[in-house]
Amino acid sequence: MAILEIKNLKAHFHTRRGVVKAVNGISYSIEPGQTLGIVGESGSGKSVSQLSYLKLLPSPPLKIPEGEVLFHGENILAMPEERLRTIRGNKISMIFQEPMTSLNPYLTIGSQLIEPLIIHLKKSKRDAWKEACAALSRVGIAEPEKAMKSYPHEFSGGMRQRVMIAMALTTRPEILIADEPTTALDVTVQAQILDLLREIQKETQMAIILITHDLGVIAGLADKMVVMYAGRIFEEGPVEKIFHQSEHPYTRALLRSTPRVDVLQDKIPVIGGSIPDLSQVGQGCPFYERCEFRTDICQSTFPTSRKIAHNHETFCHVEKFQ
Amino acid sequence: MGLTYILRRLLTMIPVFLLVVTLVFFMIRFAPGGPFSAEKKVPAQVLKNLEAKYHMDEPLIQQYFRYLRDLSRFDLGPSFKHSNRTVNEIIAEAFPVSMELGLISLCWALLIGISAGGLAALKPNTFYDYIPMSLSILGICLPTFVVGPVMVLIFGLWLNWLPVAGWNSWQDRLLPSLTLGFAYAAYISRLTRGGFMEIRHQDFIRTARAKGLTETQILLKHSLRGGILPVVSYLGPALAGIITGALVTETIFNIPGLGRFFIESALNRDYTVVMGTSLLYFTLIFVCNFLVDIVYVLLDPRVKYE
Amino acid sequence: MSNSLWSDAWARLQKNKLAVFGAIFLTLEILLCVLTPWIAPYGFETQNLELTLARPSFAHWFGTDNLGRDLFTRILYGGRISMAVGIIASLISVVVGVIYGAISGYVGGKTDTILMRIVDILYALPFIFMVIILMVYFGRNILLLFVALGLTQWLTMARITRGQVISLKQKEFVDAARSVGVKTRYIILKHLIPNTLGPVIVYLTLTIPSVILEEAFLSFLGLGVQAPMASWGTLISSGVEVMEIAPWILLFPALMLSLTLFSLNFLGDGLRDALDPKGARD
Amino acid sequence: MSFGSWRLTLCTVSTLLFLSVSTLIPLSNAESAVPQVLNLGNGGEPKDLDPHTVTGVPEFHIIMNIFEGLVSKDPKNLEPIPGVAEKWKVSKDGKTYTFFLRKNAKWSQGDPVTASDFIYSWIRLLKPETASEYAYQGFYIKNGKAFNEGKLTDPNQLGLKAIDSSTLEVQLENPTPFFLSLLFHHSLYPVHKATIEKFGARWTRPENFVGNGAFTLKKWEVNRVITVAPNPFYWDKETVKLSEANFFPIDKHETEEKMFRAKSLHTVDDLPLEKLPLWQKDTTGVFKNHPYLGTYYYWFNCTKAPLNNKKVRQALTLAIDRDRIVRLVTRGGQVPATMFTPPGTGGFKPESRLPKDGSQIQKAKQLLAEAGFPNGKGLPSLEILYNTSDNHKKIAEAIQQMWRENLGISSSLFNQEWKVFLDNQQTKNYMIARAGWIADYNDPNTFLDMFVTNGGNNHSGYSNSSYDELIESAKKERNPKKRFAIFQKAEDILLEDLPVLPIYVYSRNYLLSNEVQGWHPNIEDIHPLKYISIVKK
Repeated sequence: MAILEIKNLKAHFHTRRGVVKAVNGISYSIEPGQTLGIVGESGSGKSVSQLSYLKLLPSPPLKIPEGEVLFHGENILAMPEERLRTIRGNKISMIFQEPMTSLNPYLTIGSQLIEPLIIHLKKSKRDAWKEACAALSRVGIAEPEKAMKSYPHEFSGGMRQRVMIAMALTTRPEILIADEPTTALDVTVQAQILDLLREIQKETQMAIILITHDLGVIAGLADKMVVMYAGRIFEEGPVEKIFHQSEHPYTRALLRSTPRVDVLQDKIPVIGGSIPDLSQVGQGCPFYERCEFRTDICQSTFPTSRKIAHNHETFCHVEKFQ
Repeated sequence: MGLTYILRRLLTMIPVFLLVVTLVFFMIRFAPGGPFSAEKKVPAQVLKNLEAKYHMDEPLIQQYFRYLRDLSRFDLGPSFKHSNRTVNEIIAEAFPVSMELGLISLCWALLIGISAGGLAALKPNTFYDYIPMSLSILGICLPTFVVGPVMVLIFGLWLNWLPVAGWNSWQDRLLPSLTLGFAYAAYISRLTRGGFMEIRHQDFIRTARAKGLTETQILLKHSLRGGILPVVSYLGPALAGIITGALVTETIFNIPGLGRFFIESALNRDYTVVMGTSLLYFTLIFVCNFLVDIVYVLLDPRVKYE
Repeated sequence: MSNSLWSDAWARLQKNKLAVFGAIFLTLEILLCVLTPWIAPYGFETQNLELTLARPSFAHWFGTDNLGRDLFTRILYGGRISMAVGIIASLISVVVGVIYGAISGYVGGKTDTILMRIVDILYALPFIFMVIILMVYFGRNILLLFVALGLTQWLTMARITRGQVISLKQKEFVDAARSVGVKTRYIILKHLIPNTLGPVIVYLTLTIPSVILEEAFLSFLGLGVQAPMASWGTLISSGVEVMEIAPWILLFPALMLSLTLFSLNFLGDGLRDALDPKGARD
Repeated sequence: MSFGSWRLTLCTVSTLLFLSVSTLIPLSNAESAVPQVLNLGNGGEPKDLDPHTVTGVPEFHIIMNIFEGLVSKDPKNLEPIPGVAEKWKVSKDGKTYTFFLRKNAKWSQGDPVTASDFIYSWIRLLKPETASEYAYQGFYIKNGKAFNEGKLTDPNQLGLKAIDSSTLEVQLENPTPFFLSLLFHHSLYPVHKATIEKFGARWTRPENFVGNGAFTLKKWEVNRVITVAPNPFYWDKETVKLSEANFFPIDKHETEEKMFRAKSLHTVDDLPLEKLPLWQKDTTGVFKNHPYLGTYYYWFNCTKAPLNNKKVRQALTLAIDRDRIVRLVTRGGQVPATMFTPPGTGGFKPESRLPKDGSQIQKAKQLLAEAGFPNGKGLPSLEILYNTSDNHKKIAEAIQQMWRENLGISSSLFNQEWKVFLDNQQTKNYMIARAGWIADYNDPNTFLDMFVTNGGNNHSGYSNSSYDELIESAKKERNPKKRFAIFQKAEDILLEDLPVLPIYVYSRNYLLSNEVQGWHPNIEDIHPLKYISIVKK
């Protein structure tokens, strides 16, 4: 039974230059204890797909014209704001890419850490404080009492990301959305953070949605992955399957361009061209311009799902391109 | 920031203060004209008598040291123009009035400025943004000497709601303080909007929202401090501006404040009053800037003064 | 700063309609000011005592003032003065402030402390006092008064530049320049000042209005330009006196001043967003 | 908050405000007597209220009500009427005045006003230590000048003698025909010796104050208000109707005018020039306009080229159209100055010697050509100096234009802050400077003795020995007719030499509520509160 099910979600930005279709009809689901990796270049819509239904993006300009996001079978998109707030930060928590800026520099760590406990679990300030301390030591921060009274700028990046994780986990969420949790950190710290996430998942059986452009991170943590490009899903399936048996030209190009886990940059050097202007995309495959195997049909229609194996689907007109 | 910092900062004020005393003393003395020049020329003999009465027949340097000596006893001397009053008495009488006007104006400026700016930042690029922001540009564009008379005309004479001048009842306080606070409210609203807009895009606000905080909680707990910082650093110049701006406002509304004395004394070459008021203003602005710095440190934990 | 950054900024600026409006308005206005002697319908001092405080009409678009002079003409000439004051004084404040701030920020240490303490002191001097002193000494020379106005404005400029320079100083290219033995003066002139230009240009668009307003304040105290020449400040302050009899005499100059300051503000905001794309996400 | 609800709130708030205000103000009972409180706008804040050291008009407005001289003035016809002196007599040679003081004249704490009070006061006026700027008003007294200059130190040598406690004999240097008129001037009022000796410079504070006028000082809040209330010991207290008068110091005429319209004032000190056309149309009768004893003029600096050339000065004087200036620029009922002394000063009516309008422009051109500057060619640019004020600016602009149009000469305007202006004027560092002279007393002498060689107020550097002789002889002449003839000769010389360019005779323009009774507009602008009462209209 899926804990979260996304069905044909679309998220459009209405700007002065036109409608930017950041997310253009995506569907997938995730089960408890599972880790779903969403991978794609910057601008592929992977972050927006998560932030949009949680209403963490300014609206306007954001609009969700279509789709359903079912959390325990209940459509989040149809929920009133108040109801959503009881889920957000409680049942569904998030950690973000920038540990340096995601914490409020004007407030102590403690006062930020106890907020979810007070809001969602209605704890007293004192209880919340105790629990927050415990959460800090669980993520490996020595002297949690002292840390609680410190300000974010007194901490290193890795420490702050630990604080962020502790903060996300205080309410024992069912889903943790981790948006590029390790990108801003150096390699050794990355590994520590990923270990931490793995460990906690084992304890709590929560589902993790891991957004990243780093295939190495996916390989290390995720069970299942989704490849996104220009607001569309190109491929979905178990991690090993996609890594070894991908049948999508984009996925393959992506995999090829990743010789080592720690070097991948924003732009993938081996794929020629760049992501199309999202306000200009039509009905066709958005990868058309850059695809070396394109056919005429690719320009006019976006392919339907093609099952490759159990749980492994791809969206490409070209069947055999090697 | 410790006590030593505060003490050191206050200690640096002393030489600066002496410098200002010297500067103002000689500048005003070297300005053409004197306290006794008048349209009907004072006979030479009378002038001599007058100068003797105020020790002005002594060499300038001796007068300077006499002034310093009196100043060290907090005696600012007698006024040349208001001959039955000392400068200390004039300041004691007029300064509280200016202070009250300034503080009320500052309250208006902060109240109107922060709420208008906050509103605009909450709903950017909407009616709630455009209206206050256009008004604020108007507020910045229109000098006090236009705003004051126009407000008097509308609220005092046409609508007959408020007194046109004076400083007795609480109604008397409204128009002058609004006039004076208006331009600063305009600046503050823009700074507030800018500050909040900046904060709005900060990742930590998204974090707060992701934690499930309501918009009000986000505004009050997470945005306010950082959003208000530009306003806080503007407070120093604003206070100085309000103090000097009071000169015009006090004239327009006939308010018995120190600003009128300052202008009038400078024009009359009422040396002692010029000195007394300038030094008071200097100290006041110095202390205000100092307080603003302290508040800044309290609000932003990242800033440290050594 | 690289060329692409400037052209990026230029592209972004062009997309901002209000900023473009501001730029166009200001260009037109400067053009009008330059051409005033050829396009003004009357002389700025030509009186017609039989036609004082006339309503706007075909002959006198904006009406006439209390000596029967054409208000439209006077606003054109007043614009010349006000714009000149704004631009000259602001440029002076930029030159002084930027150099001062750059030196202070770059050299650092004791020099920085002393220079900044001087700025603090000058900040604490009541502006009105400076004005009266200036009035006493420079009352007769309008050009010197412009300089003086500029000199009262450079403090903030110096602070901004200093902050900018301090943050840039730590960047790699300065280290690189220093490591190959480039002279301090050269580093300041060739690397630091050009890189601080962004914030300075933005602040400049805000200084011009405040200088124009200060000139108006001086005019209110009778210190501005010498009659019969007028600035917008003097036109407005004499308009205030007749606002009940002839409101248009206040309205038109106030409108022109406001439109100019609006335009400068829009342009300033636009420039800030263009030069600092991070803040322009809406 | 939506717009509608915002407006609703505003309405509610303003209604509440209105209710609270209306309950605070007690409803006036139509039956009850009209409160006899007069509120006056009084120009600048008084420097002091010591009759011997003050110089300004605002001070005088108050002092003439809280002190009383030997002689008062009838506000209707400005004739001297008994004040502290019940009657007086003048000796044959006009040099000795004997004043008989009324027995019931009292100070505000009850002491009688005696002849020795006057002697004390006049010695105080003349004493060098007092440093009185109006000490010269005592120079008419025998040896007054020498005493003031310190050449004479024994006050007994002054021409002052108390024959008994209520008889005062005064000896003068010259027969001074306007001496009685002078006695109304505040510098010759009596002050209370014991109070001054006790409190020093602070004796004019309300808590210390003792005066002898119909009113006495009750409250003095700087830049806020000065309140006077009836003196309970005043000899003529039955005449006094007011229970209180408040003098509000208001620097800006605009503010005053607005306060009058808001009914906070019964009268204003002056009206802004720009508001005159509006009030001249007023039909309720509150607008008052009458001539005033003062002349508005320009100084020519006779010590510097080109204005040391008489013909240039004459040309400049003839080339302006005074009528257009008063009719179209100042517009306050001023009179074109075709002479220097305002007509009617002390009864003197000088002949018109200058054109009222632009009728002599041709002659002006001719004079300029004769001076060597045909059509203004070769004439250096003139500079008009004036102190910062919109009125001065407007007039200077109009004159500049007239010179340009009528004579083809260019000039520039310079406004200067007051003290700088005075400094430049007194050091003759100017070409043409704006000036105005208000009579110290109602006699032509106050206007004409200004131009004597090296006169303290002669800023033009003008010197003409026959003029000096005429002024000197007028001081000794007792026959009014002959005296006026001398003044006419002096005027003629003055208007031939023209060290000044007379422009207009001042007028007073002010507002007076119809509720005020007993206020008589007059040329000296004297309105003793003693005769004033309030009626409800």
